[in-house]
Amino acid sequence: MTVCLDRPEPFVPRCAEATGVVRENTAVNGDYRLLVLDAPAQVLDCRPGQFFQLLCPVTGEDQPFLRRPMSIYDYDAAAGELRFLYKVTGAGTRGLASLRPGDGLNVLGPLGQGFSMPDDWQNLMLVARGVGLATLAPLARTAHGLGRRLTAICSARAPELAMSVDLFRSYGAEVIVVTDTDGSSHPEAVRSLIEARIESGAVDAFYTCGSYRLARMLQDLGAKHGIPGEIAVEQQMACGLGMCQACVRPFREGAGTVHRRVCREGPVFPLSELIA
Amino acid sequence: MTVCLDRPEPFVPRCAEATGVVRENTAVNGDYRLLVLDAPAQVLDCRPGQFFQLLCPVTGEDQPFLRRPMSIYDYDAAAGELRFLYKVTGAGTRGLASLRPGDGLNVLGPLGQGFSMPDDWQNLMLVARGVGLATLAPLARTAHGLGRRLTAICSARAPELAMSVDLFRSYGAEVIVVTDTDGSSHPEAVRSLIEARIESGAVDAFYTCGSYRLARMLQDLGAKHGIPGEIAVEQQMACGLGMCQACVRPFREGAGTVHRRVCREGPVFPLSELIA
Amino acid sequence: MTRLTTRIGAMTLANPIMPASGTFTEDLADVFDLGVLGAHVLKTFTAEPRMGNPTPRVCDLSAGMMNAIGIPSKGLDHFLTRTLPFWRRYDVPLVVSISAHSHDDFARLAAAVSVPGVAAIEANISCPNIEADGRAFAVRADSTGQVVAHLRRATDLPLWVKLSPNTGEPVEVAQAAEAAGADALVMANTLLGMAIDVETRQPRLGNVMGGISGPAIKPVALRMTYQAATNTRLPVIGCGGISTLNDVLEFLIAGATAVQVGTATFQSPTTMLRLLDGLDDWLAARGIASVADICGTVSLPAVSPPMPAAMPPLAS
Amino acid sequence: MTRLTTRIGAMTLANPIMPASGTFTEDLADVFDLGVLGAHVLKTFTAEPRMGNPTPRVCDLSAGMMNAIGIPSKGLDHFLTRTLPFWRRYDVPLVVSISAHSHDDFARLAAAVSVPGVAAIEANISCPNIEADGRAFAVRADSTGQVVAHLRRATDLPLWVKLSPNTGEPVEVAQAAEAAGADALVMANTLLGMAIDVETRQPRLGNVMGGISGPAIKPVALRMTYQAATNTRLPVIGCGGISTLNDVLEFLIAGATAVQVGTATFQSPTTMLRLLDGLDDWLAARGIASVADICGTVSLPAVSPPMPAAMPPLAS
Ligand SMILES: Cc1cc2nc3c(=O)[nH]c(=O)nc-3n(C[C@H](O)[C@H](O)[C@H](O)COP(=O)(O)OP(=O)(O)OC[C@H]3O[C@@H](n4cnc5c(N)ncnc54)[C@H](O)[C@@H]3O)c2cc1C
Ligand SMILES: Cc1cc2nc3c(=O)[nH]c(=O)nc-3n(C[C@H](O)[C@H](O)[C@H](O)COP(=O)(O)OP(=O)(O)OC[C@H]3O[C@@H](n4cnc5c(N)ncnc54)[C@H](O)[C@@H]3O)c2cc1C
Ligand SMILES: Cc1cc2nc3c(=O)[nH]c(=O)nc-3n(C[C@H](O)[C@H](O)[C@H](O)COP(=O)(O)O)c2cc1C
Ligand SMILES: Cc1cc2nc3c(=O)[nH]c(=O)nc-3n(C[C@H](O)[C@H](O)[C@H](O)COP(=O)(O)O)c2cc1C
Ligand code: FES
Ligand code: FES
Repeated sequence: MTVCLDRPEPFVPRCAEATGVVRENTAVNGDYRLLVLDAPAQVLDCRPGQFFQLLCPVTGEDQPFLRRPMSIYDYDAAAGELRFLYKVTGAGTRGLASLRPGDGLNVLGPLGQGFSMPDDWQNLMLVARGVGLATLAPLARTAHGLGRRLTAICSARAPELAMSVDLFRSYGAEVIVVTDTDGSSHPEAVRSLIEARIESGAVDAFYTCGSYRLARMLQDLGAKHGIPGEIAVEQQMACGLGMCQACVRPFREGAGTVHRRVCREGPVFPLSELIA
Repeated sequence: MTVCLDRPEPFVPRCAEATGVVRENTAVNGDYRLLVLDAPAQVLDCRPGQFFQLLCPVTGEDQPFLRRPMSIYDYDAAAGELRFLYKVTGAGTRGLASLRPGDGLNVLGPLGQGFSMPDDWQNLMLVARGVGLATLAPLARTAHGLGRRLTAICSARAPELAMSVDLFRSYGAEVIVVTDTDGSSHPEAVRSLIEARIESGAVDAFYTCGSYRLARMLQDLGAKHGIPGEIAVEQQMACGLGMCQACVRPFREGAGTVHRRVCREGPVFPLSELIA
Repeated sequence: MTRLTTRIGAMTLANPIMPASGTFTEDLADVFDLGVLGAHVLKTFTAEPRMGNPTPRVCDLSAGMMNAIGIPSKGLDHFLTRTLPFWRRYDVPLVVSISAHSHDDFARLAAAVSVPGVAAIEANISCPNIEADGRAFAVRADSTGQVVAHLRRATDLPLWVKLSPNTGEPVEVAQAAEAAGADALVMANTLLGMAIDVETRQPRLGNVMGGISGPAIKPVALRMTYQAATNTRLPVIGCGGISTLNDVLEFLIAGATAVQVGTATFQSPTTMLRLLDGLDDWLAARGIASVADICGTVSLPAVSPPMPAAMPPLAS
Repeated sequence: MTRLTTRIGAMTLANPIMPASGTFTEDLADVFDLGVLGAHVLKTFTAEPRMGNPTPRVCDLSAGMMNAIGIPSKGLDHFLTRTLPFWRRYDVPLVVSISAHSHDDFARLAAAVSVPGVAAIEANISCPNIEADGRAFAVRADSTGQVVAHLRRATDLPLWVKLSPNTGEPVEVAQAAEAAGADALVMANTLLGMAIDVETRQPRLGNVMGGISGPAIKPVALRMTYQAATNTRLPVIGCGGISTLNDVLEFLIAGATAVQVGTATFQSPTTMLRLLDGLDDWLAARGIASVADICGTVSLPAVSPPMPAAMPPLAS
């Protein structure tokens, strides 16, 4: 898979480094925060599933050096707005959490390959866990715009941590919340849920993000029922542009195994090719 | 000169690391800024001529690593206040300039040996240039409190850059401003000024800071007329406490030459011993 | 000829700013027109395909990063049939970085890439990840001399030799490369380091150890640049932690005739553009006609404050 | 015996936190009671008085500093008659750092300081400033073995050998020190660097080159600590860029049984106090009975994500 060796001339940049201005940066629930930026048009030609590399601010405590990859939670070229949903886990996200309205944030993007949506994928099953919900949110919006039917399974540790349920509903999705607290999030439980829908003919494709256990279950279901799907994956990154080879993961290709760069060939890949 | 090998027990700290809170940080004139801190009592037992090591803030542009030495411009234990007068020249002072009221600043001090003022030094001649005025300001206050007679020669590039003239006057000093613009700041010109006063018997001691050319001239006058004096000197520092030997300068001692640490044996030294 | 034109031996570059091997691919064309660069230096490759190291392959450090990518390579065929044709579209000297585990393999690969379209070969004899415990040819003068001699016999192209900071004898190594026929020295590759995740108690890199790059290693690379420039007659290309115009100037003043930019491109992919503009403006503002006028102009200090002549006991 | 007690060979220390040579004097008693430290490690001194290097002797770097102090020394007499009596007042093991230019001088000085009140000798065979171009005994295994053998014959005190990061063969050097009779290794001294003031075009240090210390070198020192701990049976004392509790833990997990703190004390003179408290709290919170229980517990990763077994050409 050689993405870019043949590039059209003359030169047209496909992504850009720009300064966004923080409009809002608020806690969504215990674990997650929402960052809303005013962003220039040059970085707003996005596709669902793409991501940005954020130059997280240096604070007294933390000096994140590399950029941090962050899925696009929402983008709106008309409003000049870009949104990220993030979980505060380390130096980079602690830095992000320190941003206040009016502060600048250097963003690089949009990066990577987003989700595809062929015409014959009409009934879509979205399965997301944790911050994976952020990645699938813009996909749901696009699908809704294209008139697709959506079912969204949102998996979380506890009901109060299931995010974006209302957002998915606003895109016409049937939303099913499964949680660790009542055991409904176990892959086998989710499998039963989905198999019921497959039997009623309501699943043309899977989209998933956020749990490799769920992904393996979906691979299995997909193989059994001939249902295609896509997954957005994560990997430690340095450049985000395809130059450093930090972010490779192994994938099945034909009879063999190949490394692909999550930042360049991904972060979205055919579900069936994932090795996880 | 072994300052500290014999230390009284039990342990009493002689300086401390503390957080000051910025009360004011404003431009005094084109070159200089005044920083006023609320500071805790443990760092306010100061002597004129001592200094602090400031942990200058890291900004987007600058990451000063080592602390920066800064003379005490004023201290007031009763008011819980500490003042510095600084010139924005590099990474550290640019960082200082970015401080806003309410920000914290980590200070370490008071450090070093201040000026002495024997009883028989009644008529004092202060000669300062540039930021050296900052160093001599608290000395003038103390001298005034002790009822000494003060003459202050303030040397600057141009009249509008001569700082603290009013401050020195408020301590009862006769202030003479000499400048490069009218040539009056040339060491030979200043020498004539001072010699006139020596002849009228009005100089028991010199205090100087900020110009080695002026200092050499004062050494010369001192030797000729048997007038003692002290000088506050500068040197690149790392620890500020006497541990690293970064800040040594050569001094005359008897027939020989010795290295002394500016941070520990200084920054104030007998004028006659300076090699500059 | 502009102010920015610089020479590396017999080669003339439009400017002294180029990417460092392993931090640059055609993908950067997503961000700016790669035609503006002084040279294109490609990722090191080996004759045989290789997978590279296990992940995680990178981690953050104070003022830098660490990598143990491990030189994944698609091999010689892919290079000749796919990579090389792509780069021909640019009117920029193409510098091909190669590596191998033996003198003969190294020489064979050098010969195989000595084809039209390749302007120079950069021999990566310093990568700390390939050999056990970070050892590489570039650690010792003798092993450096041997491999460079083999490479020299195998190609007529300008031969740049990229050295390692993981050596106790940088001057001897540089001189050995010169004696064996190198045309230029690249100073330098990454510095071997390690980091541990305290929570998991695992090394932060899948390969346990890795190469440090970024501002943290700049003083080391600058020191080696100075050592090579003053102890050999070869042109030196500075590399290590360069991210600002001031950094570029430091390396030029220390004796480099060009510089490579690696990690800084990860922090800001337009870094090299900014350095180009900045350098041009800086020279113009000072009326300096050519980059060459500042190369190697470091002025050694007179012993600045008067130092006592004898050695009496010091005051404490 | 507390949680913090640690052993370095036959020596028992109340805790694993001690200052690094050259960054610590009695002057620190201005700030806190030096009696709380695990050991007192003094500035390197030489038998004969020395002036040290011209100023400037220090400069700022990204995430660190550089020094070329040059080992000013008041000589052996001053040490025995003035310095030593001062330190006797503390009930803390005193570690005396010595340096010299030849095997015999080194051995003579080791014998001369083997007196009551001295708990161990730290041989600074790695200082990059004394020898020309930064070369020192510690650069090579053979020269390390020779000097350590001489020192070993000269003293019965515990002999700590402080190694240099400026070598391409750290494992061989460590093993040579072990074979020649060292009791512990200190990993490591400063890394040789250079910086230039672009405006004046002068080196930022009077000595042109100097030793880098601080967070920038932490991954190098950690790597060397790990290399020494896994390739010798000697206790290892970690040193280089340690400023936070996390740093201390990284070195302990990598295999150190104690650590030295240098540059961090310049940024905050109470750093060692904070590290002591922090380490004690950390162990207590996890119910860990002794520092020894975390030393050398680094867990090497299983190849984390499944890696393809063969080596097919990579996808691009
Ligand atoms: C394509 C992509 C999209 C992502 N989208 C989101 C998102 O929308 N919201 C969100 O909260 N997180 C997202 N992540 C993960 C996010 O990049 C990391 O959680 C975040 O960087 C944590 O960094 P930190 O600096 O706070 O933690 P640290 O522990 O300081 O991170 C240290 C290093 O590990 C890397 N890292 C840590 N966790 C991950 C991870 N899961 N995946 C990849 N690298 C990681 C960081 O980039 C950094 O280099 C995404 C990751 C990728 C690859
Ligand atoms: C005892 C003492 C008292 C001082 N008092 C004052 C004061 O009251 N007001 C003021 O403006 N400046 C004072 N200085 C000088 C002040 O420390 C430096 O001007 C200031 O550190 C410049 O630092 P920078 O980070 O802005 O510049 P940079 O160029 O970034 O400084 C780089 C390094 O050089 C050192 N340095 C630069 N200039 C000097 C200098 N003249 N003397 C010693 N080290 C220097 C800095 O400490 C730093 O380590 C004093 C210096 C000393 C030694
Ligand atoms: C991710 C990464 C991969 C690298 N790969 C190579 C390589 O393949 N060959 C090589 O000679 N150097 C490689 N290097 C080293 C760089 O070319 C450069 O020498 C080093 O990073 C120092 O420069 P910098 O601080 O500007 O990055 C790599 C560096 C990084 C960060
Ligand atoms: C100013 C200064 C002086 C030093 N002097 C010595 C010395 O005399 N002997 C020695 O073995 N190491 C000396 N060192 C090195 C330190 O002991 C230590 O090995 C090094 O600084 C790394 O640790 P750090 O990053 O915690 O400072 C000195 C370091 C500094 C910064
Ligand atoms: S992060 Fe550099 S190639 Fe993907
Ligand atoms: S600054 Fe360290 S001894 Fe003076």
